[in-house]
Amino acid sequence: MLAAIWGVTLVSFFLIRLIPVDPVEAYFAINNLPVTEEAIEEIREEQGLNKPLLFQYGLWLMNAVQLDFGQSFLTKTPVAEELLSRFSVTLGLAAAAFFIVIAISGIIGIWSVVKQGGLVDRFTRALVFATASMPSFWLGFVLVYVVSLKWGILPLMGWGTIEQSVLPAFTLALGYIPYYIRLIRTSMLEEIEKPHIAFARARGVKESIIIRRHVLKGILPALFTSLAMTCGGLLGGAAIIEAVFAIPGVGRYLVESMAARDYAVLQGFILIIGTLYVIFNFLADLLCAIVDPRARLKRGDI
Amino acid sequence: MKNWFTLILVLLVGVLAACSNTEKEQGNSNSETTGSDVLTMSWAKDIGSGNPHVYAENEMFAQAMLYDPLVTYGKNGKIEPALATSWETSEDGKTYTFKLRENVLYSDGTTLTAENVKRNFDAVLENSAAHSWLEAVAIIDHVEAVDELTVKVQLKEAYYPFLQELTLIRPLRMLADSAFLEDGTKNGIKAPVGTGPWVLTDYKKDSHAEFSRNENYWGEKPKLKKVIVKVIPDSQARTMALQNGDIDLIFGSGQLAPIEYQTLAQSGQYETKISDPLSTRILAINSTYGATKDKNVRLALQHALDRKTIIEHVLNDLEKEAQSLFAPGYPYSDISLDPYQYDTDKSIELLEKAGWKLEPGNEFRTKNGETLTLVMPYNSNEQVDKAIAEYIQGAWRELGIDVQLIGEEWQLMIARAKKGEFNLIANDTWGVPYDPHMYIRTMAGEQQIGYYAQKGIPTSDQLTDNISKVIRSTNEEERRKLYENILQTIHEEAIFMPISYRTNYLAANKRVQNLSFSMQQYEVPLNTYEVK
Amino acid sequence: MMKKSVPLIISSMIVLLLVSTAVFAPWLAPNDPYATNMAMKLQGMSAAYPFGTDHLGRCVLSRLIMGARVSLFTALGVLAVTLVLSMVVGVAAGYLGGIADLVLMRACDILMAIPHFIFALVIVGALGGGVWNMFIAIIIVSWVGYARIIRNMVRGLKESTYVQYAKMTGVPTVKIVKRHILPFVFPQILLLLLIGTGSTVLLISELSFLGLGVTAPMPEWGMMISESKMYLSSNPMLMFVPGAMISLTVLIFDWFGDTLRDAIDPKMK
Amino acid sequence: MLEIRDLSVFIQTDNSEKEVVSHVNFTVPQGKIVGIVGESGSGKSMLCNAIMQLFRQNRRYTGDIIYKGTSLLAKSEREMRHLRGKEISLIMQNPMAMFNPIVKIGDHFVETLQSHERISKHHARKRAAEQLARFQLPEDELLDRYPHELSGGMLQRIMIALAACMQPNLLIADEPTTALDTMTQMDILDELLHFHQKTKTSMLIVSHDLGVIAKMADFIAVMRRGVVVEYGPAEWVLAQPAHSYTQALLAARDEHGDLEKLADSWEGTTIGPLYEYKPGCWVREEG
Amino acid sequence: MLEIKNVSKSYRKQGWFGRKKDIQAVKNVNLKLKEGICLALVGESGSGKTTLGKLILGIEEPEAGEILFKAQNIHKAEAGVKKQLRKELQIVFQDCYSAVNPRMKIKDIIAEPMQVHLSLSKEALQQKVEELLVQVGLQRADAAKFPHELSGGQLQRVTIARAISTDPSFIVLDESINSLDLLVQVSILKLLKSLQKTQNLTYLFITHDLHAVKLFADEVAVMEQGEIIEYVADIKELSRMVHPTSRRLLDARLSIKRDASIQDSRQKETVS
Repeated sequence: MLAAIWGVTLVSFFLIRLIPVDPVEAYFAINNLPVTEEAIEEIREEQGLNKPLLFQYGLWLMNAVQLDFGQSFLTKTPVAEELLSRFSVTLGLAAAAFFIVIAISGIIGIWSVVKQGGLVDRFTRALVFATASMPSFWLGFVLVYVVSLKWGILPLMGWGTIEQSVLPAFTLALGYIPYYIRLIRTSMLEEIEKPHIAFARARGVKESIIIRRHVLKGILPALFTSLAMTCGGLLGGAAIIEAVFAIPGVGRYLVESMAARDYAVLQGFILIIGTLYVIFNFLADLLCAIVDPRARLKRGDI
Repeated sequence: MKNWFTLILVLLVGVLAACSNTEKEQGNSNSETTGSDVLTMSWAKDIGSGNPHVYAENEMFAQAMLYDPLVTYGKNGKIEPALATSWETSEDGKTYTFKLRENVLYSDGTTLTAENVKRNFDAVLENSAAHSWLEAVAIIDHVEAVDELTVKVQLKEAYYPFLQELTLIRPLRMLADSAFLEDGTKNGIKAPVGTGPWVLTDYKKDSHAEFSRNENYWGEKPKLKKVIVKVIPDSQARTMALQNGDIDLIFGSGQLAPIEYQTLAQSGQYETKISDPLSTRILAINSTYGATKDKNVRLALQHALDRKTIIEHVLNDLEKEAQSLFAPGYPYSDISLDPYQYDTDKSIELLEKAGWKLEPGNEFRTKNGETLTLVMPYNSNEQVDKAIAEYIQGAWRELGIDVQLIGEEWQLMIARAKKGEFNLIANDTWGVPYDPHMYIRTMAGEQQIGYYAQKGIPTSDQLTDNISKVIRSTNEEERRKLYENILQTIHEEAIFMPISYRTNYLAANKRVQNLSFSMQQYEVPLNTYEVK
Repeated sequence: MMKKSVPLIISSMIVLLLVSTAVFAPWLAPNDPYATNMAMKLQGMSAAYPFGTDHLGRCVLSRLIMGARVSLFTALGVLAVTLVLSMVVGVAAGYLGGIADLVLMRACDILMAIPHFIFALVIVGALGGGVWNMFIAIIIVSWVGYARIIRNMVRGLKESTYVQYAKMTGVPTVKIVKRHILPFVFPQILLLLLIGTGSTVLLISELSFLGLGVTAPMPEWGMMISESKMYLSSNPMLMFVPGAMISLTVLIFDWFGDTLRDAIDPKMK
Repeated sequence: MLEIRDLSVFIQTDNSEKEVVSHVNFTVPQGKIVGIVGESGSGKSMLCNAIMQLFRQNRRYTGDIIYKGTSLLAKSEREMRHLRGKEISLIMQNPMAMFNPIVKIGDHFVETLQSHERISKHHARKRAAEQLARFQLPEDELLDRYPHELSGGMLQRIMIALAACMQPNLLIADEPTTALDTMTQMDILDELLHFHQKTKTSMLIVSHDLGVIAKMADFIAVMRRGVVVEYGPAEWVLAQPAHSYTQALLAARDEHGDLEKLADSWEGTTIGPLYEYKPGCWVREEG
Repeated sequence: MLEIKNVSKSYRKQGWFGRKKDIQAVKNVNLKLKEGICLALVGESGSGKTTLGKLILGIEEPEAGEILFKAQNIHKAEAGVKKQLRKELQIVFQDCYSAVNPRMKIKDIIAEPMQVHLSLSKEALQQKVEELLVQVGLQRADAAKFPHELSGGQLQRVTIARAISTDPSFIVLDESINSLDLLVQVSILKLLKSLQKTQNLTYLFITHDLHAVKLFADEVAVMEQGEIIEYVADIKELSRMVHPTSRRLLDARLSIKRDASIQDSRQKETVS
């Protein structure tokens, strides 16, 4: 796990350095300032950008370990502070979307297996799949236009109240729901085909117990693994949603920082999100190991 | 299994609790937005930390609300008193002495003094690298507090636009002593304490900011009690918020797309307003690159530009047609030049003259086997720039000109512009109070769009010489002459294509009254607004 | 091995239709998709302009049809390159093991740690906009996952008795891979990639929406949406149509992948 | 007690139907062991599943299965569930796959007991421990173990204990020893016999291994391609096989056989009518 | 012909937290196989029979000891010799379905080792495949079929054809008949026996089925936990094995003759 996180630090540091725009020039450009040679040198010195790259990396890494990602080139405020305050918003959005994904895909997925091929089942699945194929930025606008502006049901934008979180969370979640319906459905059907389910039936075990204890528990490892991936995806996908719904989250901040080429912010952001992903995966593995005792044997490195 | 459900339940409750907490917070501020003397407006970005002496993250309009300059910029460039009631300039133009207004109170209750003004100047000078672009800062030698209410500024050299640059929203505005950190202001301030008409009373980054009326304001106090600024980055979202009643006011150039403004205006349900010209929307032509090295080609392009169509259809009549680089009301800009008229026949004639012929069967003109190709980068996030570029591309195709558009992020576009790899690029003049001297000045510095525009013309050396002269000149008559010369050359060499004069515009609820604009583009005159 | 199924025939016909629309776009488009005509801007539906015109008076239908080129050609190009790249790396790592495997797996761990969208965003940011850079960015973010899947499949196949037998008998490695590994890996990965094409189309449109993808005046669906955003209240059709086109394309590829999978392996339904 | 009457089983696929068991007749008398022997694909397992009424969705039956005077085919899924595990228990082959790998051994017992009677988890565990003890298994150790931690032989023993925990009237063992080592196989068979002697439970044992059937059964049915070719008391079938297929099978298992002389295939017909050649002994007429 | 000298092999198993555990699969095994005989290697699963087979075939490397085939060390031979050895040593696996590539036609499956070892023209190859098919009792037409179109017994014949295609002198029969039906087992054994005679083959017959051993093998070696615990030079002496494990293996054979004691007890019960 630590190896993976270290790898993420490498990527976050050097990937950003690939960007062909000089950060100092970006600094001047974003402030709409004319550039002079001395000014460039001064800023370069101030930000430590004139040192060898490896040295810069070492310095950055050492600070990053202490949760210090340096200062934003743009605002001069500590990146960690900026990111953390915004992360809380994005995490809230992602968490809300996450529960919507689990709840809706869980209900529809299980339903579709238990009451296979029913009319309601088909209809809801078709509907969900259709919405999922829509680009989220587009869907977001259409939802805002229809639900908020035309019907006036939910607040337009912003962040903070539960009503305000409904539309963005739904928009964010919709893309993932069909994937999970499919995952739940496929793996449940696969699980049901397994011989031990037949044996449980042969023992006269109640169908409800079979579904709960055997089938649902059986799909958990696959589900956990996917959910860990999705957590990362939700955080990433939030960027567009946050722009559409005017949510002061980290995704929007990323896009803005990208436009400004604010190195420190980008590096810190990628490091945090990568680390989160690694942690999510580790948690998923841990949960898998709790559910499936066999997984405990397979894990070698931590 | 059971454990799993419990876990989810706990997490769910946690999230709901978190949501409801913030709801309470939000609820308070929401209830106040409905008050009769409270105005809610949108802004595309967060207002920033409110440091008057730095740039970036800080939005100018907010800085202007909180802090005052020594002098302000009036109609037609007239300098008017603000914190300073009067001022004197020495014979050699190197010494400026300001008499401060009496009994000006900061929002923390302290009084404005000469010492305090000096401290502000010193803080700015201490961070001179960041302000190197601004001659008014670079030229200051030292500042003295002569007495309680007299400040003397000593310049290294004479600089005629000094007062003009003092009117800028940043960096030379005054912060209270109590807000300074030990090392000045370059690394932040303790709190935004100014003498301005407004006081920041509530602020949540990237979400909203609340300004309350400064009851101690020295000038005419605002009519509104409170102004709430909501951060809404997307222009369409802003429009919808206005339609929905979430906000009362959208203000500023680019805060509304022209079509959105037009739709709102035509609906008749909103108060809409357009300001006088602020800056000039131009297309700069690179005289050092490709086909546009040729003056005839540049002239042909001038005649090929159909401003009327662009203004009517792309800008939706929000901006006025521009005939010159600076609007006639600008200092030294009211010279008479013969504008280039839209005339495609003349344009074709000029192109033919330059040797670009349209061979039968070809879509584009060629000369010695080369196609007449013009490279035109544009900011891919600027819908208006993009539309203009696409329109020009389509329109000029009929003249046999192949316009190659390169849509890039702003940073990359700037990088390309700095390298001079373009024929045509959208650009703006600096506007009030910078122009004309600031934009002219960029033409002399390397890696600037204006530089590439003039570098290729035969009289380039003379032009840049004139530019450096004009800024140092202390003689009004000489200045006028030099400017006339400069603007004449620019026009004759056809290196800039003015399209329109940028304007500020606003859309507001009918309940908002006394709507107006400031001279400066980034200042919102909220002092005068009222809410019914 | 493959069962004939009616849904598969229908879905592949639709995909074919879509692809040929893209191929023959210049001939199919009723009007010049680049021709601006300010007098005709923001028109509603008419015989000459079946879906109306945009803010520069260009034919929306023609732009949609031309837009299919960008989305589909890029997506299919990504598919092809990803297929080759992930096959080569995945098979090498899976079959040869050792350092190649170690490097790949570590690279996977790290690259997968950054969400696709953000990764693509940063790469496009680094390389600059334009179709070509977007194409490269999407490949960079997507090939790793597939390479890992292939690697795992190859590892499984490598343990199979007949590969062991072939090795024991002295069949050259290249031949073993060609004969015993690729025929199993190829269809599976092609299938996965086909199913993934929908999300590639989405990614393209998202990047273009943010102004990072294609350059004007090339019509691209995501960009058409962002262009038409400001006409949402005055001219909602303008925004609706390209969005619907994206959804439809994604849906069709999803469906095609599904039916194909069902036909190849009915158990996986 | 269990009577199979002219039973045929059809598996329905998308657009066709395949007969896998054809017109089978036999009975399992109270307290007796009936063995079915046959090669792979002869329909033995289908028969077991038919009795348990598992995989009902895509099967079609003709004939009847009578258990204690009532038809199992006519029973609803609910009624069948109450019967399964309680009245009729099934032991399946490959014990490694029959236990849910993520559910502890004890919970397998608990869920079975709780499905058939109102019993607390605590009591169910106690019953499970008793049951394991009855089969000489280390109960305190096993209940909290996961299936993959145990050997196949051990799991098969637990499966028997599990199948027996509701004191069923009929125990069906479908290839109970196929996946096991020869030595373990012997132990398991002894275990089953021991259980039978103690409880007098009727049993139906299915195996491809004539040895297993010979060891266990009171009555033997020989199946081939879905058809019972011979049926009768074990002594008769083993000593004097009437059908040539049975004869070939027996010869191949003869201890003193000579490879050269053994029949290596049997391509005779199985469509002839079944007739009783001795009281209780039935055989198909050969073409 | 084949000599196994003090061969040992252990596997490393990775455990929780990277703990490694060595499992001794083959311990100090000595065996000699004479040309033309069939040696049966008997033992429970996990006794190391299959590992020994893999060592002989060169799939695995021994940790200690050496294996000599025709006086050549299998694992240390030069490349040219190794190729020759690969041609001479063949195997027939237990599960015929997993032993062939399901996407290849029968003719390609059989031709695979020949393409490596014999340089035949396309026509000659085709000819040879068909001959082999006939030799193992299949039809020429089967050449164009895919594995799933054949029954288990037929497919096992295909793998036998594949094994003998390079004209080997030694074949490892790794549980080759155990998953087949009884009568099919008999037919495969008959085929192998006749091939042994016509092709002058030596077999290592790995199995746990003593009944088949008795029918088929000439010599028997019993393995337990990686070691040879008993060796019987004459198959007729099989029932006189003395080692307790061998005895248990013998006892575990199921006879179609009724076990007298059980029979008796049953009858008693029914009477009482």
